[in-house]
Amino acid sequence: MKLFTRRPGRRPTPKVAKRLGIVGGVMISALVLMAVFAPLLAPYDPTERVGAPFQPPSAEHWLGTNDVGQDLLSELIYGARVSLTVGIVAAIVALILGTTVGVLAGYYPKRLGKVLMQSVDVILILPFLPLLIVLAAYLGRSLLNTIVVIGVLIWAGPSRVIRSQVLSLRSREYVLASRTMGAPDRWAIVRHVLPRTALLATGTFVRAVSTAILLEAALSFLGLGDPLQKSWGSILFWAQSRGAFLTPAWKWWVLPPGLMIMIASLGFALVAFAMEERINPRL
Amino acid sequence: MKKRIAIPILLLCLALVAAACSSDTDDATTTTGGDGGSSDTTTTTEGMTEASVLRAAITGDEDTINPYTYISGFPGWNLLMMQYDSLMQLDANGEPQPWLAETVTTNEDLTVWTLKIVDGVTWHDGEPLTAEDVEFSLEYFMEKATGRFSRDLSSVEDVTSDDTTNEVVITLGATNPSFDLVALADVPIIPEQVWAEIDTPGEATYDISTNVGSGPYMLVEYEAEQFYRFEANPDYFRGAPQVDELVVVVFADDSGALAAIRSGEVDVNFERVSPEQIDLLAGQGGLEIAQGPEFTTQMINFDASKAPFDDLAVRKAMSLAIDAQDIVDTVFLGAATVGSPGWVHPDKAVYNPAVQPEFDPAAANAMLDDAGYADSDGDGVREYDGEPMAFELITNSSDSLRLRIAELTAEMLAEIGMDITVASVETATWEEAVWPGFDINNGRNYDIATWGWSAPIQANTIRVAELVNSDPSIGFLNLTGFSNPDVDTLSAALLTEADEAAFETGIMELQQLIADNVPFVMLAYPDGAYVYNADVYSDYEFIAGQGIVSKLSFLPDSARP
Amino acid sequence: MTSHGSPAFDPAATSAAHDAALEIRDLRVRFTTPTRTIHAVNGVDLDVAPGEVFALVGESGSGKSVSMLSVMGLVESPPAEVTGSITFGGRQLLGLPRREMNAIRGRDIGMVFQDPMSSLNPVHRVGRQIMEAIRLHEAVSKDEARKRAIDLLDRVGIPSASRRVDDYPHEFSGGMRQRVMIAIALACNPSLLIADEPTTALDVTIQRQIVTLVKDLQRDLGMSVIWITHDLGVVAEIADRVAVMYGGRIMERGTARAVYEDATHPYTTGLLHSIPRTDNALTEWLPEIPGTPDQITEEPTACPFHARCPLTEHDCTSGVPVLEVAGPDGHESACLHHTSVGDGDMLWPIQDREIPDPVLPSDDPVIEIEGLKVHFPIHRHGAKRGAAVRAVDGIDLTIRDATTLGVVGESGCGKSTLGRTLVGLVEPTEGRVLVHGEPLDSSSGPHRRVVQMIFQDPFSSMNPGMRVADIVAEPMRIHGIGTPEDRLSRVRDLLASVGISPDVAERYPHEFSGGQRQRIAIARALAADPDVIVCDEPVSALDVSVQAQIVNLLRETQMATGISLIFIAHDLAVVRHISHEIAVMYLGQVVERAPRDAIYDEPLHPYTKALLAAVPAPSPTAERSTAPTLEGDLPDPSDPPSGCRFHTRCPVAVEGLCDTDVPELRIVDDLRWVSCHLVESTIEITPPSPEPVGSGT
Amino acid sequence: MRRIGLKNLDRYLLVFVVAVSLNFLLPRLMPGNPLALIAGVDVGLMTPDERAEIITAVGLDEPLLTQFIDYWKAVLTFDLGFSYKSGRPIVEMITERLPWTLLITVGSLMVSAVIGIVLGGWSAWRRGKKTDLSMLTGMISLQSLPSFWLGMLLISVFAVQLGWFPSFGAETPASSYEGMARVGDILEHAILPIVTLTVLSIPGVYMTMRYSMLEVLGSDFIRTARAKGASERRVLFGHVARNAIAPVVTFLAIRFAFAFGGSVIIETVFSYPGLGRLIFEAVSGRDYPVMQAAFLVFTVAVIVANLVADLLYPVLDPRMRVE
Repeated sequence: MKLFTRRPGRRPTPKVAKRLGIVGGVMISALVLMAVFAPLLAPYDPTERVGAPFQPPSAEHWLGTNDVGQDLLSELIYGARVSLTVGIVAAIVALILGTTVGVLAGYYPKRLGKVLMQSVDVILILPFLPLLIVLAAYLGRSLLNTIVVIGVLIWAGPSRVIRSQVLSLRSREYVLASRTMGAPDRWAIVRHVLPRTALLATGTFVRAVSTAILLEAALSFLGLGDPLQKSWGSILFWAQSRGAFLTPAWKWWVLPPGLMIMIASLGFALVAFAMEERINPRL
Repeated sequence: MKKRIAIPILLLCLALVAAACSSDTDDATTTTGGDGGSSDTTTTTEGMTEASVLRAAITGDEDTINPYTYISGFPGWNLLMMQYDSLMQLDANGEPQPWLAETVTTNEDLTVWTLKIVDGVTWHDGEPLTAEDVEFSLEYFMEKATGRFSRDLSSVEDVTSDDTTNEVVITLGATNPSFDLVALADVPIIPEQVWAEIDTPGEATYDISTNVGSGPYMLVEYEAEQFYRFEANPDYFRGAPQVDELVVVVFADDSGALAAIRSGEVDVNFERVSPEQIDLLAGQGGLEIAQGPEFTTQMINFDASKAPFDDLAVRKAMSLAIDAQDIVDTVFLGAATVGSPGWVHPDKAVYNPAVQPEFDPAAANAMLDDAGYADSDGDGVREYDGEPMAFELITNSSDSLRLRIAELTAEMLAEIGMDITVASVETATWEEAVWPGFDINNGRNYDIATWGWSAPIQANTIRVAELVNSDPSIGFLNLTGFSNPDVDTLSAALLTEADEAAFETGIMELQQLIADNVPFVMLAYPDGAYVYNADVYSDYEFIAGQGIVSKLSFLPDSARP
Repeated sequence: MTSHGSPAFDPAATSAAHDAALEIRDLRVRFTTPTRTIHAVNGVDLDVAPGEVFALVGESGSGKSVSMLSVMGLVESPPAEVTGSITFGGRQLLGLPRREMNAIRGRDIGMVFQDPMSSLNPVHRVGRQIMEAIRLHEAVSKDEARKRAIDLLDRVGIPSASRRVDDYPHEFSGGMRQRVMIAIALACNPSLLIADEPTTALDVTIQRQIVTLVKDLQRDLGMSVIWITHDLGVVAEIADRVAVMYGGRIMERGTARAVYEDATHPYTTGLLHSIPRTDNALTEWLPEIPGTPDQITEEPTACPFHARCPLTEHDCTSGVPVLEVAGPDGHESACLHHTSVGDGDMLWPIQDREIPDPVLPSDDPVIEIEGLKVHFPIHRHGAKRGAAVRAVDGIDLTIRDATTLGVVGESGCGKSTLGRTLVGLVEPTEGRVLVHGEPLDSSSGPHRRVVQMIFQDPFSSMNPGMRVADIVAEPMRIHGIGTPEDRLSRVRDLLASVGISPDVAERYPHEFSGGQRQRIAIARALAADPDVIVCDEPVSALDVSVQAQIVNLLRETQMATGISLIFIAHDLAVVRHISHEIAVMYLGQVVERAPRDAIYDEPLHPYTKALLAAVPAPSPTAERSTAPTLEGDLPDPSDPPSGCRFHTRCPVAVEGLCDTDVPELRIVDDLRWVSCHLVESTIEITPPSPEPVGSGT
Repeated sequence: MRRIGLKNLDRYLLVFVVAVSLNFLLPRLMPGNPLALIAGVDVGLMTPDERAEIITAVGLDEPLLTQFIDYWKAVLTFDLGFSYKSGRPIVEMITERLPWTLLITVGSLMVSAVIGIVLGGWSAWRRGKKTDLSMLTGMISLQSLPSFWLGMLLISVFAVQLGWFPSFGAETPASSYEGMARVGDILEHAILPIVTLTVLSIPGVYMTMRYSMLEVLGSDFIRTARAKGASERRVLFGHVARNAIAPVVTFLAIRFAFAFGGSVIIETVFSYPGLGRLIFEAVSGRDYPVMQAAFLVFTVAVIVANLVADLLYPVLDPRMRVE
């Protein structure tokens, strides 16, 4: 009964979040399918020069061609591969780092946790994008570096969320109970803390994918990614470096990859939102 | 629910579509639209030859433009020379002509140069410009290193001046046939009354008051990273400039500058327009493109000091496999001249037309087969010394055209069984690999690389010796570690050849030698293309190899050499 | 007004109803969620007369709070659907326009809520919050309102009110905040005050203060009071009339005396019999009400209590019984068989349990606590270096084989920390704990099997993602006891022994009620085959009607297995029913320790006396303790008072002695240890016996 | 005596130390030769002696530790040295750039704070209703916009196609605008960057405000306020909004830090002469001292923003006040 009387502001409408999540899921699935079946879907090999440079859309090239005559539609379709891979792998890096640090810091809040959280704080306070750029510039351009840089910089936020969850789990009585039974920390962490953190961690992971996709695009756009990798960000990099957004070409060269980035990021953000609502309904 | 999501996206799309639709009709008017970019024009005839204010765009700040602070060779030096004069001035053909020096005479072996300075030239501060100022300038640069100008004058042994005759005599340590081009047309003359007080120019603080020159323009205002304002020097000794005020706006990158010229916020772009913009811009309102040959180069370097590039067959095959014409057409959209394998630009007087680019992948494959580079394991990649011919082609990421060149080159080399991976790296990393510490004595850390030289090296043909001679003191720009005794001998001899005819014969021969031995693969000389708004001002002078950014563009025709 | 049969009023009741301040008819509240509908209130009729203190008693989920929130119009609608009629001072409140309802709230009806910690706006000064209540309804100047706010604070017993009026809520203790809440509720002299469990979150000593305050205020102001509570003890002290709710309906209603002494509903008698109390004769077992209260998710068609009622007959399920006259003074009962209820002794007998081979208490110590100190350093910025909360500050105790040690004290006295230290959750700062003579090591390992723990909150003490079988088997798996098959059969045995059908072992915790979970928790603790179980407030989170089941189960378990229990509680009545020996804690120290009967019959320490006096007796005619109420709050445990720590609140403290000299904990009488200067001086000191012996029952 | 906001001082100090050390180390760990930037493009034409001279002059031949100590000394005395590239004093470059970045970040922050708080509050008040849900969906979508892309589109549409706003820079170059005309000119230039940053900032403010509001709406003291007879409007403004604002302030500090850092991208897209463009140029140009200094200023700005939030928080939430 408390549910209704104590919190008059809370109105359980999980359906909405769920529906948004489904919409997001559909968006992600579509993009994943596009990435997987890129060779079937794309009319051309995106690395091959199949037309004259700077062609506007035509029957042969629905989105025209880029500056060296590669088919933009094919680039766009293949771009899903790199963008999604970077997003997901970077998020996995962040997930592993964030969960490890979050769980350790949450479970050992005293000395170890303090040190860990201090480093998390430092990372969170440091100016994010400038640091990202400095790091990316330092490491050089490759897909792997992009992934590492993004992963290494975005784990701090999730690790904080996970830590506070673990911190609360840690004092949850069933964890205390297992400790009073004489269970080693490992037991409590593996049996009680991790399973109860998994959903939250997955939620932050999905959110991290969304962030990572945007960051990859930004890095590629700034020319700090590998411009020869066919990602949506690098399509925009070429559009920018060859001035396409100042010409009519922005309609087929700038708009579509940006929309793809947005859809990808949005898809994951919606799923993350739905998951967050499930974990901690606030809608 | 789907509807709810759809709404914002739909709205966004609508806005974009609306903008997209409107663009076609608006294009015609945008040149006069925009904000605050209205430039006052004084005549209304087609193609303006006079303007009260001209706004020009450059990319990147050039600091306080004086001989010790300007940053880039282009357009930094060109802006510098708006305020200063050199003893000689390049004409439309890129040939040095007397300028501050009324006459330039030289002795037989080209070691003593006598210059008669124009009488009655005054500095911006009203002081007369005398032969002593010239002597002072040259000695100052030789004494206090600036890099470029010190190097220009490195062969100078002695400078004397005579104020009564207004003559300067420069004595060189050795024959230097291109001293006029390299030094006299390059070194700015600075006023003694200003610079005599500056002991350590590297550490001095400069402001506009130190920017006293004798040139057609005077810097009157400078906001770092934002703009320079030059005012015309009405008393300029060759005649008052046709543009009263020159505002040079600093942009972060090309696209900003392009947007600005399209919207009418600036009237000319001092930076080259990249090839894909040429047609687009040319179609816009009053925008026109000044296009012409330039002496910058695009090439492929390799480390010829190590296997397999030490083998002429490999180098030759690579050169045959790379279709320079395709690169010109695809990357430069035709706005470039196909590179001559003998280095020299076809527009140069000493160009050897017998040396022609060849594209013949079949011959290249045959050449490699003959030389024993077989693809023994059938993976499409040849081997050498048991290693697959797989290499990294390193290029600087900040140059998107080079990135594309690298991409295309890799594609072409794949046809002859070479597996090329393009590595796009930070400019500094790329420089460090190709030219470690900017000193070829440090060796090389690359297999294949994109490269290019700036205009001055091509402009002075004999500087090719610096690229191909294996003696580090001569060939200090020999980045490919190339070594060929014939090339060495000939290039060294030509450096001091005072006889014009002998030099011409020699340089023709050298071009053939270079083409035969392939120290690098020449790809193209991109054309200079400059966009300007003809409704504001159109009387630009295109100097071959230099473009339109020079004082000539703003002087009346009568004042031009 | 629709009604399920017009209840017949006797003349007195009718006249009371006639000028009733509040009249509720057939109030029904339903909450609709996407997954289900909950019928929270199912036809409540109620009248509260002017100047009357009316108590609404019921367990959680009985609909008592929702009913009163409906009166205030504070039930969010939707999801709630409120029907029926609520008239106040002749005006129909249900469906009143918001503006008019706002004018009534706060001015005519004031309300005090359960949790004083969260019911005040943390960002406004308390004065401002009181002033707001005044100025919302009366056009008075700021200065005037402020003056009245100070008066009100003074009135509700906030010391130096004129200074504290500018403090923020977080600068007040829980009890003080509840006083501020009362001041807000009374700001406009309402004719009705609704107090929704106002003392539930407070210590028993503070509860006493609040009850007294409200009683005094009610007398002075002549308003009506509706006091919502689950605690029958408080009701007996304050209420003129009582209504007992169950399952969203009123089960019984009448004057307090009638309801307590002549209860005519099985549920009421069941509660009165099953709750532990301090004022009756001790019995080995408590009578139990079987089953647990359920949420009602369908339109009720039967007596809501029928499933748990010993009197249930066929007709109990054929319709919803309505209130009928069951005695004089408007005493009504909603039981069809109220005439056969009697005094309840027959309905709720003490059921003797056969323990085949009971283990009797012995004198062998299982746990010895020596000089135990647990200090928690304070890291807060601005705290002095080395500052620490002295949660446990020098305790010596012995727990004997097969006995129960009850540990009582106000919240913050360190009793829970003591319990946690015993199971190794907290590292001692000083001193040590010996288990069977071996020092306890707080690292993990098999030695930790010996002491197990049962927690207060049955909802958080089980991993919601694990099956009951796995939960109970966890200690065995941790210690690698037996094969999986062995463990499963042991789990089934254990579940059966705590009264849970082994067939449900594959279910998840959320499918069980609080009482059932606490049973499972006991089974889990037993699975480790421990020698001692620390029970930290094991029944305080449970429904009143279920507490007795758990107390009995623990007692039974002890007799069957010979296990020792440390029973930590703030409720002296519960402790009494299970302990052999009692230790009273104050600010990290034991102030009195004695065999059970000695403590309850003749408490020696002034603190013990005050604690006992504060326990409300669930009988309106019970002899009220004459001991003075304890003043003020618990001092800051990081900076305990000098001398006797209790001297700041002690009614008999002697200046120059109690505030300077620290009293020793000494044996003062046979088996009794007290730390009080004054006790020592009055009682002949007997030579300390080496080991105090626990008294059996 | 209240001592407020100092609780995190040690943390910020640590961040500062780490940032200073990091930004000293990172550029030095990078490949590439700074010489080209000190000497300009003509470095290749210099003799080895000339090069060595320059390296000595800027101290690159010192042991790393010495450089490190010198660096700290310099940082603590606000002597940020000279740019390798332009030779200008860095303090001057930064003081030139900083106001522009502050203009667009603070400007966008203020606009997005107002819009975000109003929309978030409205959304929470109408929780579960159509407006709430569509706004929520819209905000999640906005969050997924790539910032640079948005900037590019805005330039394409509003500067190039429609010509309503200038496409680059902070002021009309070399204009002689004075007084209000200049202010107007600056605002005109700042609009597109501010719009971009604002669009990107609103969702975060909105979400924070909405969640914070929902949290507050569910708290007991709101019921107390209603029980006092407060009207909905009074509950909303006197209690809910006031209480919900504190987390938003913290968020705004974080958002400021983010927008400030994000200026790297926005200023690059809009050729806006702020600190973001400076650091991007310095990074790609290996201008060590400028990169270090700009990064440092970023860090300090972020720390200051956090400090301000820490100082403001107790003002908004008395529970945070340390006695």
